Amino acid sequence: MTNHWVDIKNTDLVLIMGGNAAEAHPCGFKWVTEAKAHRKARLIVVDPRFTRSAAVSDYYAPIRAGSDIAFLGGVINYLLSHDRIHHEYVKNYTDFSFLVKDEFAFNDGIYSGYNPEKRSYDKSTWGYQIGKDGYVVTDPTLQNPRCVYQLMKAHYSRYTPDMVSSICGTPKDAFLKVCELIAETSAANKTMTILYALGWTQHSQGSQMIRTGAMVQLLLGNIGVAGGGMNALRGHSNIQGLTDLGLLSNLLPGYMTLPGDAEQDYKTYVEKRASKPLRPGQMSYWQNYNKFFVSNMKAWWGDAATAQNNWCYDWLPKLDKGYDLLQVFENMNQGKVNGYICQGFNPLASAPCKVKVSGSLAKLKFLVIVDPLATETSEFWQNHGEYNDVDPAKIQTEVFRLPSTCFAEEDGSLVNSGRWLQWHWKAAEPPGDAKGDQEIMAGIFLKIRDLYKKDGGAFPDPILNLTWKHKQPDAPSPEELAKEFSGKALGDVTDPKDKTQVLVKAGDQLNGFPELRDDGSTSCGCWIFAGSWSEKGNLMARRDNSDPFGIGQTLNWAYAWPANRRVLYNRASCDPAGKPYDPSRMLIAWNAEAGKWGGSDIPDFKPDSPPEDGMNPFIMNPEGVARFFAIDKMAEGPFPEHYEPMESPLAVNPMHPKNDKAKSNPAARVFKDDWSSFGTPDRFPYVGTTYRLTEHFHYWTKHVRINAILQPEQFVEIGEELAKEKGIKAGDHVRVKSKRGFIVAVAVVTKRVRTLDVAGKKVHTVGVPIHWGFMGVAKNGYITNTLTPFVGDANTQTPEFKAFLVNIEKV
Amino acid sequence: MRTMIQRYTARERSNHWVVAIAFILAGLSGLALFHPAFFFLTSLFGGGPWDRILHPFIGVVMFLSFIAMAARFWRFNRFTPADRQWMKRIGDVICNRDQGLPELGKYNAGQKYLFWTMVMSIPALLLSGIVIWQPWFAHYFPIWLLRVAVIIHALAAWIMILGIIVHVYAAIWVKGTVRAMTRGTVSEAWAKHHHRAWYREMTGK
Amino acid sequence: MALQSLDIKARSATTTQPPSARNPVHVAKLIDISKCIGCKACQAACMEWNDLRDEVGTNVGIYDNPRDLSDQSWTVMRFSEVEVEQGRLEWLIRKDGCMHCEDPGCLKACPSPGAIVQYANGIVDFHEEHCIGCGYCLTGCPFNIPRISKKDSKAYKCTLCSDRVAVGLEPACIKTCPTGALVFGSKEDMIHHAEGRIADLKERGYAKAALYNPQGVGGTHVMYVLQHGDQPELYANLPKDPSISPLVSLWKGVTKPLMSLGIGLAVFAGLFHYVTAGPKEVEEEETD
Amino acid sequence: MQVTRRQFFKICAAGVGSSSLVALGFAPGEALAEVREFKLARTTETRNTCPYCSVGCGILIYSLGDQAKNAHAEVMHIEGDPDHPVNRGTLCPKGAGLLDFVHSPNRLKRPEYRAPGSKEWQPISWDEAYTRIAKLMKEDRDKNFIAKNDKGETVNRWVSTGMLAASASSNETGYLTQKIARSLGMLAFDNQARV
Repeated sequence: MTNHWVDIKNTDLVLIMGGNAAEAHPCGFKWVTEAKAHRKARLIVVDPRFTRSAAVSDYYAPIRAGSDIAFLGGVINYLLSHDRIHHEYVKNYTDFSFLVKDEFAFNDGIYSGYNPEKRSYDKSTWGYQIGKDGYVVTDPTLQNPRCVYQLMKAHYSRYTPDMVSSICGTPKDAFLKVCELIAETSAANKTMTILYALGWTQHSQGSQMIRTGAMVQLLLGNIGVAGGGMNALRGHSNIQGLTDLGLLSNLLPGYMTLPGDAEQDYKTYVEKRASKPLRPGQMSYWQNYNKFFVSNMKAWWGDAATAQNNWCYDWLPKLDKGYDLLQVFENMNQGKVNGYICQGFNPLASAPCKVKVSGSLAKLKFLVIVDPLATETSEFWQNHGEYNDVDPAKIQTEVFRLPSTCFAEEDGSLVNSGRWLQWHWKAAEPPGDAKGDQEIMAGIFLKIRDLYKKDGGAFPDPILNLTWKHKQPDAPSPEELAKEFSGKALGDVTDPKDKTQVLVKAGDQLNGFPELRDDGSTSCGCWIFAGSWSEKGNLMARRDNSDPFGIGQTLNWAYAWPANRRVLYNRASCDPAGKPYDPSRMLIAWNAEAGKWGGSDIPDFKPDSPPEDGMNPFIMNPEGVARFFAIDKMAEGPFPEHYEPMESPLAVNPMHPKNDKAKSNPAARVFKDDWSSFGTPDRFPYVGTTYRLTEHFHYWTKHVRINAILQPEQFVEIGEELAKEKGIKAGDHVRVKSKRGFIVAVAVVTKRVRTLDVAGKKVHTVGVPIHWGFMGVAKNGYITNTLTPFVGDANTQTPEFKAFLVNIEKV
Repeated sequence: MRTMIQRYTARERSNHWVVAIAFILAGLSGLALFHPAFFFLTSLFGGGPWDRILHPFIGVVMFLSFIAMAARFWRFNRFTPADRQWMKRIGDVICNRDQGLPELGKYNAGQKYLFWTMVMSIPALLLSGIVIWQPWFAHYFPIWLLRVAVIIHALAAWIMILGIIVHVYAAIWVKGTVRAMTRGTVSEAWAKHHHRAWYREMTGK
Repeated sequence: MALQSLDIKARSATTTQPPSARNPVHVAKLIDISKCIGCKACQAACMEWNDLRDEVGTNVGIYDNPRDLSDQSWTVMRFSEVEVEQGRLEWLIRKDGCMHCEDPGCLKACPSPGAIVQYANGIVDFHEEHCIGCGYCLTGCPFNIPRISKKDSKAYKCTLCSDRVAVGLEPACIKTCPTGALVFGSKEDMIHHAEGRIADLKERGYAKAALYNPQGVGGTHVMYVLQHGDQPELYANLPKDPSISPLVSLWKGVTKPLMSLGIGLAVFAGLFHYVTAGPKEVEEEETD
Repeated sequence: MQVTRRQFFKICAAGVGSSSLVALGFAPGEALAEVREFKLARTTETRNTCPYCSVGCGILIYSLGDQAKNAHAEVMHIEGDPDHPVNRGTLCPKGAGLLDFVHSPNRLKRPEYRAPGSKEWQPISWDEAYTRIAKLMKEDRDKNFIAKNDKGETVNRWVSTGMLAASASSNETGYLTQKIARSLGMLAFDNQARV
């Protein structure tokens, strides 16, 4: 979230699209009802299903799963063609006036530089025109046809209301009504918040859906303001934190990235990431990359990390390609993976195409499960009848199942969707012989380290030198680890302006990332978490909920990264002169007397940079402004374009009926053998979409009696029209099939799932809630990912769970 | 020695007393739930829940034994023209002015009324009782029917209790009657006085 | 913690009413259906707090689970898909459970002294230790709420968390409700809160939004804000004008004392007849 | 009744009861009606965070006993933390049912091992498990570690063993896991955010 949960109460309009906040995040959704009750805010829900969010909405518009870019592209077109945008904001705080390279082109759905064999782009033409001064060339009059504004206007002019209605199946009047409501928030003192979740992420073009949403928000001037923002409602309690800590194939902590094979030189590695400003007077905060990186290496390898060995740069693994979940299961399926550790992760249920995942796991030599619960993955080798029909005798995988603790039995911090690091305390001992995750990780690591110490082996240096200064080496304490990632001074940290001023004494905890140094005098395991445990103590454990400004900022509750800032880009809530666009919801303002920014939030800005200096709000970008034109940051193009899901009920992409290359995402990675696993509408005519229900959490609460009582048995939802066609009545058992397998479930026949008119044909949707499996106290059921395709978003490789093709029949 | 006439066989008397005892138990346990003033009666049955548990079973016993009894006495309880005449003089009967009453068979009209009252109310009690019988049957019926049933049950019970009070009092009032149900016999004089037709039938006199 | 007679307004099968000397705040729960997302958190919290666990049931083609109220489920959500306006679907979700009537039919029908109690604060509570399991409360309730347990044959229903309220806490369902669809406080405050909600709903186009506080049972301590106040039956057949069934009123009203009196009179009539008219005796020597 | 009153006094002593109820506690004889004992009176309250979604609701865990040495702190009730700015005491159906997660019959209680081709679990000690896992991992790493790629560039990666990290484990666990995984040169490494 750019903003945070409580801040939702400050909004005038809530758009829930690509998510279902009421069901998946009910306690956060509370702030939507607060905004409605106390600000007369309106709630719009755009979703293939009439969800529980829709049940309390002011306006609901149906949409075909997977067509969100078309819808939002239509909104952009509406805003631009009706001139309902926040002019001052877009002119000053975005790349509206930036000129784009002349070579950049877009032809019938494909951008310049496409390589159809590799299914990827050469992005060299996707960039700005750079002037002789090294800065981007701009046209403040916005008349130049190569300026971002003109290019964007032309690009989205194709998304007419009729086109949107035809692609999305949304009735045209409903679409226009949504546009009108959204357009009202282009006023400087009106704001909209967008709440989305996996309903956008889990598409082959999910990242671009989110981007389109962000573009709408930028046009309206709704980013960086109270009650605005692009708010990703993360699914699990700490995937925000684990992502912040870089637990993804290509990441280091704090969104630093691992080097690629080609980046053999440490200096080039850093320089590429420490971008210089692209416009005069801009901050480009990533210029400090090296400070973050060196401090990180010092945290990991301590004294072994020196300037001489480039701070152990070569000890880090380099990427020849991404090793995301799908790639790893592909490799596993090819017999290239021997061992796998699942720590609180249940891939048999959570990964797409169960038959492939199950077969892949069976090719492993060993599998280690660390979990508080008996997951499906831990028993992938066991025959569970129709739900997991395998022959254990044929599966040669050694499996270890190690019991770990749950929340109630441990201390530690979690990062919520609003980026708050919140500490929690242990209430009870774990059951039986279960142990904490830290103890388990230490147990395995220390054995490996001992083996390397004793016997040597492949490149033991990073293992033997890993910092391990724990009072109980076999059970590192959460406090020690938290202090380590928050960071401390290894030598005295001095004020760069006055070297005699010691800011932090050697050995003390740091106050924040401005104190990080690239000379090895600081150590910090995750720069964005820096300062969360300072000499003031554990700030994540703070519990002062006072809210002096009344807009829900509670700066003394827990600790928000970065720098305890609650609303990102908050400088954009003020006009260029530093005055808040809406004083009643002031986040920060320029205080000329004091010569600094201040207010209800920590400024996301250079705190003493006066407005006259012209520094712009988006300080992490070298441009200083927000980008409509994504340059080379996205896999499939600088402007989001509608592509059909990999499995589409349509024969062509209505935007590009003549270009088959542009039917589905041209940059989406598909493994060779998986092309044949995609179904076609002649055999699988209905759109399948998977989702959560409010009564359950993922694949966990089927182990929880109370939740099993609330929603006991697997079901699928279909509309009345399809039910009639197929002779299915509510309560019947039905078989839902995709090209990859089938599930059997109870049918819920409902008015809430509509039949849509899409490109001249009727499209039915089959809704498939995910929560069941063959382990648990709820009624056993099929793993729904039996149905889903093995393909992900072109940028994130997040699987396409939200739009695929199925058939349905009465059992 | 007075001459005695057999009025009830041992079986008939047993049958009657089974009904009577069941009635008393069902009545007491039922009254206990009928009005708070009688709730103390639940103590006789081991407390409220036991009262609730036992009452319907006692009721069933009463019903079954009554059915047997009713079958035995059915034919004696048909109304005759004499009954009408007798009823016309009910005032005299109550005031013990028995001279000139018509000759009656085994039962007089009052007894017959009682019989038919019982024949109506006991099945009504059973049927309405089944409808409200927790926890066995009540959940099969809609609540509106439960509401009808409780009121029918209460009314039927009330009518029956009143009838039985009259019945018991009449037995005490009319001397020589109790013996019929304890020993099975009545004196000839009693029979001749109260049920002359029956007397003739029994004795051939 | 015992709540003595001074805190009790009415008690089942008790002809002499408690003094009700104390006048605590009248409490009420307000269920704002326009804010309810049907998440069933209230059901979960109710089960958890009251240590109840119903059976893991089955899906019969609808969202309602558990299917109905039971001795283990004191509150359930009832889902209704309706189109009041043509083409405008509404998913009305009503939390069902005891309404805590000001004039509680269950209490009226109950034959066991103290099995049902109405506290002075308005909560109607079942005391299973006094419950005899007769099920009369079912007949008294105009909302079809009490359920007899198959396990111990006693009646159960929502207590409005009387144990929490007694120590000054809100009921478990109220505390947990994520969207604030459930609120709790003095009845006066709840009516005021409802007025605000109704004004908001009217502004959003629900012209008939209204408070459901049915006077047929003297008002309730659990009230609803309904978007369609004129059609409560849209909400899974919420009764439009509920009252205690006249049959029950008759049965537990005049009938009880009159009938008891009748029985007493019958006995006395016999006694007086005996002492005035005397027994009917026959002369043994009477012959033809 | 006696016990009841005694417990009642305890509650009052704990400052939970109100003074008007104290007076009631002295009332003699038969209580006309009793509500259920307030079950949290002397339990231990611990502040925690809901482990499910990312709202990060504050929760209060109530466990049996006063943390005396001989008392086993069994979790007996969980409800929302009213001080928490986001949830303000509320919990969704998942959060409200957390008690049954802690006490789920499917909680794992001891390390288990499944041999190749076997149809069943067998118990294994922690030390045996660590030893065996470490041996398997080292064997695979030593065999398949890629120090240099085909072009002779230093890459130091190990991609034949992978790991999926949790989604509800703490930052401290995540940080430790990240550190260990990268020290081994692991790249086939993701967390729940990927899906």
